[in-house]
Amino acid sequence: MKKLLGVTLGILTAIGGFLDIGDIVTAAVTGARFRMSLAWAVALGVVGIVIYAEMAGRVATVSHRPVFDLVRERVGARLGLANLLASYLVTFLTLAAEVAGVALALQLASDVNYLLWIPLVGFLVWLVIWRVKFETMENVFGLIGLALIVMAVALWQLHPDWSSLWHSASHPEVTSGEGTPTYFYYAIALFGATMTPYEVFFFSSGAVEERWQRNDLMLNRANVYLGFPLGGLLTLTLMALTAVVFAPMNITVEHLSQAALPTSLALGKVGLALIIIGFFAATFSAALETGLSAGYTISQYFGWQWGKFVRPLGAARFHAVVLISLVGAVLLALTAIDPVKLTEYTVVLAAAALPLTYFPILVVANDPDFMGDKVNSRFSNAIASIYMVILVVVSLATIPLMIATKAGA
Amino acid sequence: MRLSELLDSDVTDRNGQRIGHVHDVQLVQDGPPLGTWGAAFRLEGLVVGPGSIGTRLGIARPEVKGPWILKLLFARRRSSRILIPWDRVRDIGDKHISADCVADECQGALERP
Amino acid sequence: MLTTEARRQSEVLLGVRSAATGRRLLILVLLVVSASCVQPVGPARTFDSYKHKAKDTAETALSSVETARLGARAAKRDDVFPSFLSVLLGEAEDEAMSAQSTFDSVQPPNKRSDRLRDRLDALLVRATDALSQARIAARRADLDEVARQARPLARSSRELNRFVEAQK
Amino acid sequence: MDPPARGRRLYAALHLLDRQILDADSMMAGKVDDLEFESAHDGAAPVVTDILSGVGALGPRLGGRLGRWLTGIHRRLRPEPEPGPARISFGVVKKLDNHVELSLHRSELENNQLEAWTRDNLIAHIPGASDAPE
Repeated sequence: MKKLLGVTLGILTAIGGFLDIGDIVTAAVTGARFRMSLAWAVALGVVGIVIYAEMAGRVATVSHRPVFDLVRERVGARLGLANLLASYLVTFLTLAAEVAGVALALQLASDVNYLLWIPLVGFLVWLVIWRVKFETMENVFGLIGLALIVMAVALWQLHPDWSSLWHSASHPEVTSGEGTPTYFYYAIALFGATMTPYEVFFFSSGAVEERWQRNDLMLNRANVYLGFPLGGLLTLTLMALTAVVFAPMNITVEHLSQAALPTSLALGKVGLALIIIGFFAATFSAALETGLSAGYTISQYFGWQWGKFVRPLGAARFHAVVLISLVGAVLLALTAIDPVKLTEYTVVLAAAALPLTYFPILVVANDPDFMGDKVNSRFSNAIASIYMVILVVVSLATIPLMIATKAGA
Repeated sequence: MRLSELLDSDVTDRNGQRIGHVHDVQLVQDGPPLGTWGAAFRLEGLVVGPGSIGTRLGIARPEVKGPWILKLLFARRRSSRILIPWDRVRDIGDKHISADCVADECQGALERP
Repeated sequence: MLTTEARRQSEVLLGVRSAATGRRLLILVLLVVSASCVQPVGPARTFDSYKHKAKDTAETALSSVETARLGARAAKRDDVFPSFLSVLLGEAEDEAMSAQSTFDSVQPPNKRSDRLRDRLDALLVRATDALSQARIAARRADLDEVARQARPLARSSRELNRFVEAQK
Repeated sequence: MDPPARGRRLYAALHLLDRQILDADSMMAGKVDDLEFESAHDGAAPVVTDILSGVGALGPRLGGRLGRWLTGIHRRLRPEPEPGPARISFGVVKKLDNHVELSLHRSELENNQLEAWTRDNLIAHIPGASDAPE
């Protein structure tokens, strides 16, 4: 059982990292619009995050240094600061969107306007970060997040034409009536959502929080190889659900409620209850991850004591950053800025900043001063290098595509 | 004198020819004793060259084996780096250092870490 | 600390310049984002462009109506909670109404456009009315009444579908 | 890296600058934001005497508006009108590894002001601040 619980860091990271509010919506939107023809973008992202999260986890385990510590040391104080500002901005915007996302999930369950839920959600997120032990936090939310597996049952219950779904996924083409730039804009959105930087900030800091040692390297692998593909599969399942239910009726998905509807149609009230619980757990996990990551990045850049493994009094500046970020996020969410749109843009912006995060990880994972004999194998270097090229291309293409397609309109 | 004042400084040789700028500073632990630490780090020389990000990132060191693409992009200029022994440094100004030697003789026979 | 040349190289590589330039970049990015958030409805100068807007509006309304029909189907089978249905239908209604008001604010360029506008407006009024009825019933937790809206919604769906086809 | 040994060589920027500092209890205590060199007498080669740590050392290094802002924070935290950056004597360094480990507790360090200020003025007022998470 203990071994089983050991992989909850990966599950929590993956559930909260893949299926945050933006990704739930992006997957639902693209499924309805492009059926499965963008599944490759998710698969591409999953392989990338597996490679780099494994690396970041290994570096954190062997050298006890999380990602942003390395960023500062390797790219220097100035460029590191530019990176910090960009990463923090993206993390903060995501946090605001996730807080709104939790509120939206609560709205689905209560029919009480989500704006009224936002302050409570902000407080709960802070309370968990302030009071709950890291291990408890990840076990509870990682496991509740598994409620989302109900989507797979729902898909099976709907008796879809599997061969047609598979054909759409394996023979990607730009759906008729959609422009090629729009298609690639959504490809980047899915890819960016899968490789969101806060996942590695959180995962590598989590490895330090849990005091992983060299003999936990297997645990690192198990977490990465189980957690992230699971997140990817759930994303694809949601995409398939909306492809089966909405695409034939030409319904465009704009809201979280629509993302829950196919499961409700397939499995009734139980299914609906489970998927709302799943959405709640996923967005809440993402809020925890981004809230903590806001504190992690800034503290790790400046060398302040961070983490939940010490009493809050011992990590005062870290907790102050988390608290201030949460207050700011709640205020931003309360402006009634569309949380779905906010995350979509944030995900795409994050895609533009991806090389900044992943490049230092690749460099340090090759440095024997830190890694000893645990440096990258030639195989992982080969794949990681290919991804570095992809990341640079994506980051260069993002902003022009965003302008050209009016953000996927 | 602070490390940050040395780093990035332009370096010229005895004839006023520009050699490059300071990438790093080489230290050797053979100074007077300091507290419980032991022998202090003495400034042995300036690592000067036309510039390569590979040096700062640590990719250029031979013990770092990969990835191949980064070594190819950033590590090829390591050979052009010069180590100027501290006793050949004549003058330190604002982001400018002049050395009392020409490039070829500046290259001290100093050991590298 | 990077040497100047090294910094230039790393800037090219990482696509970011010093902190100050980074800030300028950030402002640019925010401007781009805010620009792409606002999707102003351009004026329609010709019948064709007006027709295009009419078709887009009908498609949006149709999407809302179809969503609501799925909701009504779920209500009939008692597969949903009223609270969820109320949110789903409320959002579908909002979507359709905002498409309607956006379309209504476009100046029709000629007489022929006026006729198109009148035709679509009639359809939109019926569609939003059915959506409102369904949402009101859901908010009263009257699932049977929501299920009864399936018929007017189906009619709206047929009408809007025909309209969209005719504009192709 | 090996334990301290006479004659050991390293690169200041690559091996020391921007590294994490840990105190005697392995608590994080800032970064090596700069190093201070001093010559024992005229003409002697300078030796590293202090680690400079904290925003007072980082600000001038970064330059620009942001750098000045950071230096400003530092100035507000210190009583003296023109405070220098916080110093940590190299003599209290215990070990150079992936981190720079000290033999002092961080409360004894000059660069702890911002942490102490945040703790006393904000975090300590929130209930549960001194409890370990459950």
